[in-house]
Amino acid sequence: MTRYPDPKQVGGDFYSRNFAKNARPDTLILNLGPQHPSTHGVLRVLLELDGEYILRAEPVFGYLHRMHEKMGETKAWGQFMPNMGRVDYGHPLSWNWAYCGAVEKLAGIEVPERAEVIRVITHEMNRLTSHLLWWGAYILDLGAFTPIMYAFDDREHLLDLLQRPTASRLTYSYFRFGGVSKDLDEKFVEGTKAFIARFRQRLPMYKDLVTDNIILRKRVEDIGIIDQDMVTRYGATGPVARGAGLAYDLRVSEPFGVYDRFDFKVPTQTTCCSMGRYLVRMEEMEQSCRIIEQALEQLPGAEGPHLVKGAPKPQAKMPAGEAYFAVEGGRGKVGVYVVSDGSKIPYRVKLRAPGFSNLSCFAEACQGMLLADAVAVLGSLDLIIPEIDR
Amino acid sequence: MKLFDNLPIECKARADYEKTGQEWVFFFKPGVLRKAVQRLYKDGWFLEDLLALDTTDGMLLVYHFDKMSRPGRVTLKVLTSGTEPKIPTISDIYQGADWHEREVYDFHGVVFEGHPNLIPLLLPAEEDQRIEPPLLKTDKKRTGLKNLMSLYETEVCSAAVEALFTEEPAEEAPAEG
Amino acid sequence: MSAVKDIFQSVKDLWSLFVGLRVTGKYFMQPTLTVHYPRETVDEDVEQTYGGHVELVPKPKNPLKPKCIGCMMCVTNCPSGCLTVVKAKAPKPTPEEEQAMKEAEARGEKVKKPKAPKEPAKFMYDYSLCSLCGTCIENCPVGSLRYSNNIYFVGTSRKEFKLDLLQRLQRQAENTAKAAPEASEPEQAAETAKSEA
Amino acid sequence: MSIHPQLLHLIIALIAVMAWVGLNALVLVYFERKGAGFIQRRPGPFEVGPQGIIQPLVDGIKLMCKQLVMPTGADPVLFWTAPLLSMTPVLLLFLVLPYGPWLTGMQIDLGILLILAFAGINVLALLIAGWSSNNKYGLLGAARAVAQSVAYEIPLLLAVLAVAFTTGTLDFVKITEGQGPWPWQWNMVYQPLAFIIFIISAVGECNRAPFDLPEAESELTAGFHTEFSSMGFGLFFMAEYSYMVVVASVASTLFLGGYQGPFGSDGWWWYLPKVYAILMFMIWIRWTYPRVTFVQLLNINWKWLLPLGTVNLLATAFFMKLF
Repeated sequence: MTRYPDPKQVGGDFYSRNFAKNARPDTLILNLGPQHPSTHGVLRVLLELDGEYILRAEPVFGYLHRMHEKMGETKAWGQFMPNMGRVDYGHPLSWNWAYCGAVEKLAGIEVPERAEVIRVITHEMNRLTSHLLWWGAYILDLGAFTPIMYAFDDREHLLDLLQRPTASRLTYSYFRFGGVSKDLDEKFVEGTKAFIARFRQRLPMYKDLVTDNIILRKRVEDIGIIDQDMVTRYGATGPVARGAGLAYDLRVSEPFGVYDRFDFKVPTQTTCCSMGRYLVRMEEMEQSCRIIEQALEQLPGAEGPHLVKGAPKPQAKMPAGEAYFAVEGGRGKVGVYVVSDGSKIPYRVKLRAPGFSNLSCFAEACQGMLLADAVAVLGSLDLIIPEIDR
Repeated sequence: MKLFDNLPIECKARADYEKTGQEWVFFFKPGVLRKAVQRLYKDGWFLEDLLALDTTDGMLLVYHFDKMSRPGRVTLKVLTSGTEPKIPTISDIYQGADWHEREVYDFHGVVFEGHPNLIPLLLPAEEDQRIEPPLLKTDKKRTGLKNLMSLYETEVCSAAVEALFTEEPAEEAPAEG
Repeated sequence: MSAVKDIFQSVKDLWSLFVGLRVTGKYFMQPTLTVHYPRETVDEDVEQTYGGHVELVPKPKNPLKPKCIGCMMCVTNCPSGCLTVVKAKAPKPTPEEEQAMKEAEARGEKVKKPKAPKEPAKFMYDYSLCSLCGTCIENCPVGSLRYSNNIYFVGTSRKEFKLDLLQRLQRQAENTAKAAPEASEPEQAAETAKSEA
Repeated sequence: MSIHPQLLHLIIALIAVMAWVGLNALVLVYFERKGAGFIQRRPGPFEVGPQGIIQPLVDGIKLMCKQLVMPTGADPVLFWTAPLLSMTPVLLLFLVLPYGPWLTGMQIDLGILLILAFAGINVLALLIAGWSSNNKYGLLGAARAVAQSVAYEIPLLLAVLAVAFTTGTLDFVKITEGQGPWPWQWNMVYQPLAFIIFIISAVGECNRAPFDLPEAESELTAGFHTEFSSMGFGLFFMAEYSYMVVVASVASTLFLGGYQGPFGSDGWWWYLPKVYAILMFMIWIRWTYPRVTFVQLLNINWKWLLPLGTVNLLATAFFMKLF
């Protein structure tokens, strides 16, 4: 009489079976996810464990796959815009910008100066919300519950401000071909200035509470090493690349919009570990504040309307051709590649998600680590699953 | 751009970065792809993304490469058969290409020869739940390369590739296997 | 020397734990920040800029009628297909008019058929499909659509998210008319919005 | 039929302890949630009762009404034994705690030993719970629980022994009486290192954050009690809070003068605030710090607490011999 199921019949799904083929004897195969508190949505990581040490890992995803690229081939150019807010709920405006930028390149649409400055302001504010969300969630992964509440306190202020022009709080669809959908008002400018002043005072508190905390530092230092060679091999970008000492920031190295006007630093860390990526993001928040401040000063002097005259309608036809446009999102290089056959529906839209490439580093980076460290490394990659699954 | 000088290049063209976001566009035959990619890796380029384009001229694989130290994007284009697309994998050179290739396999059914683990990435994986590659175009919508992109300012170009982009429809896809 | 340094570093590290306690202790003493929903509501400023579901804008002279001219631009451009507009049909000609038309036809003159009024007969909106992108609002030639600031809109079934915007407009107008004698202008606007929810 | 008076006393004490354990769990849960709320700048439970005061009770009722679920392949006997095994020894532990001069369930000479012995049973409960639930997270949680509890019992014992050396007894009442009513007469002043070690090990022993590794929810979802529902989970939950009360009580007896008050005002009214002060501190650190990793947890124990505790014990013995 056995109460235990026959191991041959347990099987699991396709990926479990595929993963188990190469398993060593006497190891434990653990499914971290898809429903797991620290995989931020529905990421699943198959782990082969020896005790608590990870021998092998394989991320499995696609549980949130919505086939945005197919949707792009069924909707008109302008109608695909709302999808861009939904690819990445963390930093939707970067996707807005990437898609708009690609189409603007394709059709040769000029963006007025004022619109460019507005794009920079909102894009950077959105980066702040993205990093705050990551920060809170990451510390939550590491077991501290309180910081996420403090982060959301600040984030709410930003959302309140951003909802003025964009009319949304999370999945923005704000940019249009040739500008943005609504101009910034006086209250937004005042509120943002007040927020920056407030946020500058909050950042030292974040540092005191979390960054300097010895438990956190011991937790994230020297784990998840992703060095420059790995970054190149896997195509990782954003804070992951900067945490490896590569000062690669599209805002500086391939300036888009009017980013070349602003004076800011690209923070880098040479430790290549999770702490490096953490510190890069923390410093980036300060730099974003600097950019927003400078942009707000330039806003009154920026000429032109917020949306170019004769901006294409949602159903407008775009000239045939191809265009690639990349922006620096909160997680790295957000790229959109569009191909048009001259009709009002895109022939092909390819979305290059930074999280996709960043996550692919994980399997190599986490070998030989503890289970708890795997969670810390996953968090430090700043994963937004909808963006990876698209 | 002298990186591929000794390789048999099908076409080498300089594109306008401001208009297309690409600096150089290369056409390669599938057999040369891996050599070209190896040179890119040695020169410090990284793979941005990889996609397939379903056209009447065949399946066009587009590889975007970028460099961290300077702006500019190199696009490698490889044309394979439209009915049974096959191409050598580059996932052993760029490990990041592993997932990109699986994604293309999902979406367009392109088989990457030599890929260590060519299983579905985003679409249902169980044998009885698999679906047809969803991004394959219907015959009505599929169109030729010349309607989608131009050749830009070519420096070297084989007649076969040039024929694809001339107004007269090309007889058949030239770059097989 | 390094031993001294190590000890100094350890003390600093341990001190960071107390710094953390000080931060949380400080916030423990401070008042709470969350909005306590049924008793409190969000700032009016936030409520007024909130982009809720789409609503119709009434004509300035006639609050019962929307500005809409039934051109279907919103329906064509909507990416989500959440709007259904039925144009108003031409009124059925009365017997006299029919007689006149027949006579005109007999005379070989141009027949004057009654024209359809430029207004919607039905304006249905499915909030559960809407992606709140604002395409309809931007592409309306007469500015007949806008975001409502209906921030507390809840429902327990899908049916409740299928809104008849014409009816809603009329309800709003009635509420405004009712509330007008007592409430002053801005308050009343907020109140109607709330009662709508 | 007559009952032996001592037995009667014990039975009454047991019943009182049961009520006391339940009440404590409710109060602590309430404090924990309110404290977490205020630290995070939100009000915490608010709707049920004035200031949400009966929220824990209602939650308890909800837990009882839930379905008991057992996973396929679980060992049914051990699976249901585990929560009971976790909860029952706690009741015994309360018996020997001196709440006041006349408020001790059972005064025995080896009170501390009894507590340390019975608290060890909890480890077994966690192990059984994790193993029997046929869940990989549970198994990992159980393994962690055993390694952690066993490790942290040693410095705990060393700290207790240091106090026992100074007072020369293992009886709680005598240890309490050995201290004075004023703070400078407490053992905490004479044995500061032992006190710190005791508090740290107590947090580790109770599986509380930042040492809550057996149930680290961001790594192991819920660790050893992943598969437990309804009162199965409820008992683990209550046991955890009861253990907190026990260690806090022991700490206040050993180091903070117990029930003694100035000017002969001895009684539980001095005892409880001390216990709750320690509990509040444990809640405070839970909502402040991130969790350590398992390796670090054991490193803290074996590389810091254990040597320090040993040195402290030896020094205590040395000074006791000297003076």
